[in-house]
Amino acid sequence: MIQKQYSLQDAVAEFVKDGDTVALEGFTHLIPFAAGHEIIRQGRTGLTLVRMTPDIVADQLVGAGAVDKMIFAFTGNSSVGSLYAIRRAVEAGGPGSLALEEYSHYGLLARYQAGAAGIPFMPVRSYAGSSLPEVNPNLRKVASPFDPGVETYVVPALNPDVAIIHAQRADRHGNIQSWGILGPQQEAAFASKRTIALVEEIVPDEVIRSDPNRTAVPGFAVDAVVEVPYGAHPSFVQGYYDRDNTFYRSWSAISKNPERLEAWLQEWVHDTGDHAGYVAKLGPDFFAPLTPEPHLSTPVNYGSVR
Amino acid sequence: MIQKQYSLQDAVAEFVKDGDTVALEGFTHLIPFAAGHEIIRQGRTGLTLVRMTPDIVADQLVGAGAVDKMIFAFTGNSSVGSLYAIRRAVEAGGPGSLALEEYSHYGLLARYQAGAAGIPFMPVRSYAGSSLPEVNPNLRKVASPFDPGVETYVVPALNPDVAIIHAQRADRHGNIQSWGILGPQQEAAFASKRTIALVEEIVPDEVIRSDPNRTAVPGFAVDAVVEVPYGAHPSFVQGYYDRDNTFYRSWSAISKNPERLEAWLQEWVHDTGDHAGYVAKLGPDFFAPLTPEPHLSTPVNYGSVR
Amino acid sequence: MTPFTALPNNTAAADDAAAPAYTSSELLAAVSCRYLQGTRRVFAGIGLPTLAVALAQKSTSPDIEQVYESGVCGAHPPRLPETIADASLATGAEAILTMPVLFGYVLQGGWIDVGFLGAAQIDRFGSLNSSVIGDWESPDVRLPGSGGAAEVMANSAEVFVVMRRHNPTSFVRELDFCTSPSPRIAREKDPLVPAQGRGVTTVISDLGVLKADETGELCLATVHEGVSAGQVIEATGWPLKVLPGLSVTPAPTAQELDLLRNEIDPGRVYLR
Amino acid sequence: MTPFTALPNNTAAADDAAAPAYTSSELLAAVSCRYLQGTRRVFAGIGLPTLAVALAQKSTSPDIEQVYESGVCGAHPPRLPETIADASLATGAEAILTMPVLFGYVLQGGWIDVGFLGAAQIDRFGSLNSSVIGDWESPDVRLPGSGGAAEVMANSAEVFVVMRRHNPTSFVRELDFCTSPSPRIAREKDPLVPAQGRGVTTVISDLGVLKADETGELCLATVHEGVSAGQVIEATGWPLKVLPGLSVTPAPTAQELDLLRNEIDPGRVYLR
Repeated sequence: MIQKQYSLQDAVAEFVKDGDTVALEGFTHLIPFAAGHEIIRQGRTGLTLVRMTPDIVADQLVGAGAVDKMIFAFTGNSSVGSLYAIRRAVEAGGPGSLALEEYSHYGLLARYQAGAAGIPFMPVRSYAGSSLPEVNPNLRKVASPFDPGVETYVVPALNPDVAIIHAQRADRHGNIQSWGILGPQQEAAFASKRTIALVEEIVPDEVIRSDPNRTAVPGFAVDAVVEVPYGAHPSFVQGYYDRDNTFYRSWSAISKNPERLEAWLQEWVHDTGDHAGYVAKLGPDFFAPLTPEPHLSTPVNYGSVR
Repeated sequence: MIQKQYSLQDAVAEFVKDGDTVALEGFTHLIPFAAGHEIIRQGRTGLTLVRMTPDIVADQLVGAGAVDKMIFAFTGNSSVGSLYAIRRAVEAGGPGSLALEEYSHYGLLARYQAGAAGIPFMPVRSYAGSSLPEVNPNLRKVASPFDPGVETYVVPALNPDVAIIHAQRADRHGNIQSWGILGPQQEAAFASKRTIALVEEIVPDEVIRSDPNRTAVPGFAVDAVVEVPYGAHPSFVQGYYDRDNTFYRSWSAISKNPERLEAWLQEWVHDTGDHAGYVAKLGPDFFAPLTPEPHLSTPVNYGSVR
Repeated sequence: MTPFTALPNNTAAADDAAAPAYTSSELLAAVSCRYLQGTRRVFAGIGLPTLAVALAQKSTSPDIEQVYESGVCGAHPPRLPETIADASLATGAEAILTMPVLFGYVLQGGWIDVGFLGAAQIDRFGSLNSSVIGDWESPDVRLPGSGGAAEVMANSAEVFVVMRRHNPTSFVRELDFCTSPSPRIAREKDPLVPAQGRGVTTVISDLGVLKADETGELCLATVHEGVSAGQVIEATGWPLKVLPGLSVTPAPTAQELDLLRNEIDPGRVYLR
Repeated sequence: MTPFTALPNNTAAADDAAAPAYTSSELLAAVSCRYLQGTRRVFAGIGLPTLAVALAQKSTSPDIEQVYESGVCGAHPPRLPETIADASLATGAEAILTMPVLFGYVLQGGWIDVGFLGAAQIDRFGSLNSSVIGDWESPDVRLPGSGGAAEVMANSAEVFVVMRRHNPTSFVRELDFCTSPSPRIAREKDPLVPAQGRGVTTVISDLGVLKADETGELCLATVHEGVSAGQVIEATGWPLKVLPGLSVTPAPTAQELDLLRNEIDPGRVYLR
């Protein structure tokens, strides 16, 4: 059997290199915070961060100096307030500032889709009249070969070096299952040269195989599967724990002050040693109030030969 | 509440018109045979049948004179043997013969994808060097605007008048859930102007809502939801009944002889009156040996607020 | 938000003589709700649009549906969601679509009747800026960016914009950056790209309501209680036209306020 | 199928002196299996390739995976599937992918090492016809068409073709119609369309095995027991080159036959 199970430390050490283009995905849900923290711990630099919605984890990575460039569609979030590390890095201007490559949601998603599907570009139905093509040379027009009077904007394929995603569960072969809001994880994983999948739990093969339609990324497209309970905190994992809104609300004040941000990174990322240390520091009762009551899906019958 | 529940008779009468382009989909699994039969009963003519894999139901529709043109990727099937009504209609040549528009699987699927996504065309990674573009003007090349030295084939959007699909279950609002082999049903439904969904059973709202990720087509994209138990026979419905391989093997001999085909259509389609009549004619014990043993998915926890 | 003093409104003066005071949020929600009549599907984030759709479902438009950009359709949350990232939106929903299906098939596919958007800047024809104040390369203020706004603008049958602060720095003659172009500017700059949808038809601000005329220009349609047309014109960065028959925005009815306060948002999550 | 008489083969002569007779299907499955060594993912329909992959899993390549065009990956059927439309392929599989994911992301994305195809006609460089005999517009025989073959040819790292009948009407100088073009003809006709994969590297027929040389031309590599090179050349519509060191196809070993007959296909569904 091909070895797919890694510690988070080993997965990041082996599959994330300085200067890589890293797709760290999760749309409000299933954000791989633990992987972001481990990247900071290991001191990666020069990364191009691809993320549809750079939020706190992106602010942390930028604040830690790991990121040179951000490819994105929406940064910030009304419930977070401003992401000050990102704003400082962008608004600074000049050399050393954070480079941006800006899309809208479907524009960036379509780049993943084209990258995953091995096609040079993907048409999208937006950007006509927009200023975005003036600042982003990846938004171009093509005439339809079926009607010379029709043009469409297209975006080029994107193939990140590594995708990092989080999910509820996987088997030891790396078959990844998730539910709730799915985000662009499947596209990012197939588009990337390598994929690291963090999961809340590694379950017996039989659990995964009892519901094959739930598998979003098959094992062959996953290089490392890492069991990281609470690895998406402070974001949420449907059915496992709710979003830590208190932390989200607190972030803006931390991020606003560079010294405070640095102290936070020291205390919560470096000094915790690993994600287990981070969870231990949160305390044994921390997740109790965030844990939802069970609300189970009605089983479906796949049937078996008589 | 918007009325979505129809009898099969009313759904076909209201949503399938002479001359329509009809996407009748289901990839080996969940083939809407009952709808094909009802179209024959109602004497539709001049249809353009879109189907990735025209098989027995297509042979029946062609044999009944309902179809003028077929848009397809693969017709026939090793376990069926030849589809003689289709072969006769194609090999006849000349006026009155069945017109064909030929793709490969992904070429036709990509037409549905483009149609569903409102984009004028979709790039595909095939057809270079093929004879297909010589006989199908819908296979054209576009130069990449990102690299003038790169071309890709593209296919145009397809928007059928009506999609007809079959699924395991839906609620009364038309939220359609299926599992097992999913085929191009979701793409066909979103690409089409109207959608008729046949299901094995209409279940309480709570069942559908217990597993929202299972919904392939949301109710708003469905015009008619029709409860038709055994509506996919002789094809299969995962967890409900297996494929009737005996019928599949018998078809070639029926189809080979135009008189025998006509007699079969009279006996099994026209004389049965409706699908309930067809099932009754199969007999009360017919499906027992085709019914699988239960093999249930492990429930997943969506969680609920505390 | 400044509370408005309730005054008898135009359409329900007799019934509402005793209507209680209401907040700006309550007014915006009630007004948005009224403009949603006849709408089937709304694409919106969390916040005032959520209240407006919930109010419509409980009053004039029981079949109206909200589609979230996360892919959630037919949500039945046990309580009002606090953020778009609220697990309760997913539990019990009728469908959670994948992102390619939601943005590709649903939004681009033309299934959305009304898209709700906000913005830092809006211009005369309803183009929106949510990217940057100042120059994109060296911004004065970096804003969040489009998110799904560019797609919502380009693909919804029409767009409603809610602007909590009506002033000349948000209602501008010229955008610093055009994130989400109006169909008018889209056709002008990219005439061969097919447009679908009418762009912004309705802007609901803290001063009044602007409606698009037949050319797409946003004009003053109603002023809120206690606001004059002159005040709105002054607060607008372009020469704001006033539609014939300018009236006062009907105040929330007692029934609307009751639903908002006691059924829809008793915790006052959005009724700040 | 004609049963072959077992003869000691080249590589296992001593061990297999007492090997039983085998059928053409058994030979094709065993030979296919051997060429799969080192392969991780096979894209194939039901039939001989299923046997070859199952045999590889139980012998030389325990980690080899078969991906079905229906989207099923990591199938663990309780019995050998009778058709691609067999419900037992879905139950207990590791994943069932949607069709856009399977064809777009998996196949076009370049995840397939070996694609198995059949065809009515094959030419010297491995282009295939599965559409029509005669003229496309007025065919002598209408064949099923590409299905996924055009995509499998264009996107697999390499392609194996199994041809049950080796004769000049199937191994032709010129195809009646090119459904699935070799990378060579693809580059010639559409030089700007990027090609991925080597096209057909291996043809396994009832007479022998052809392998592509460095130019992509299919040449005779081995002849089956009892078949001469001259017979194969005669049965081939183009001037068939013979690779240096032509040998006799190693016969199925006793172990292979045991696995095929007693574990993999005891009901002889494909071992006809």
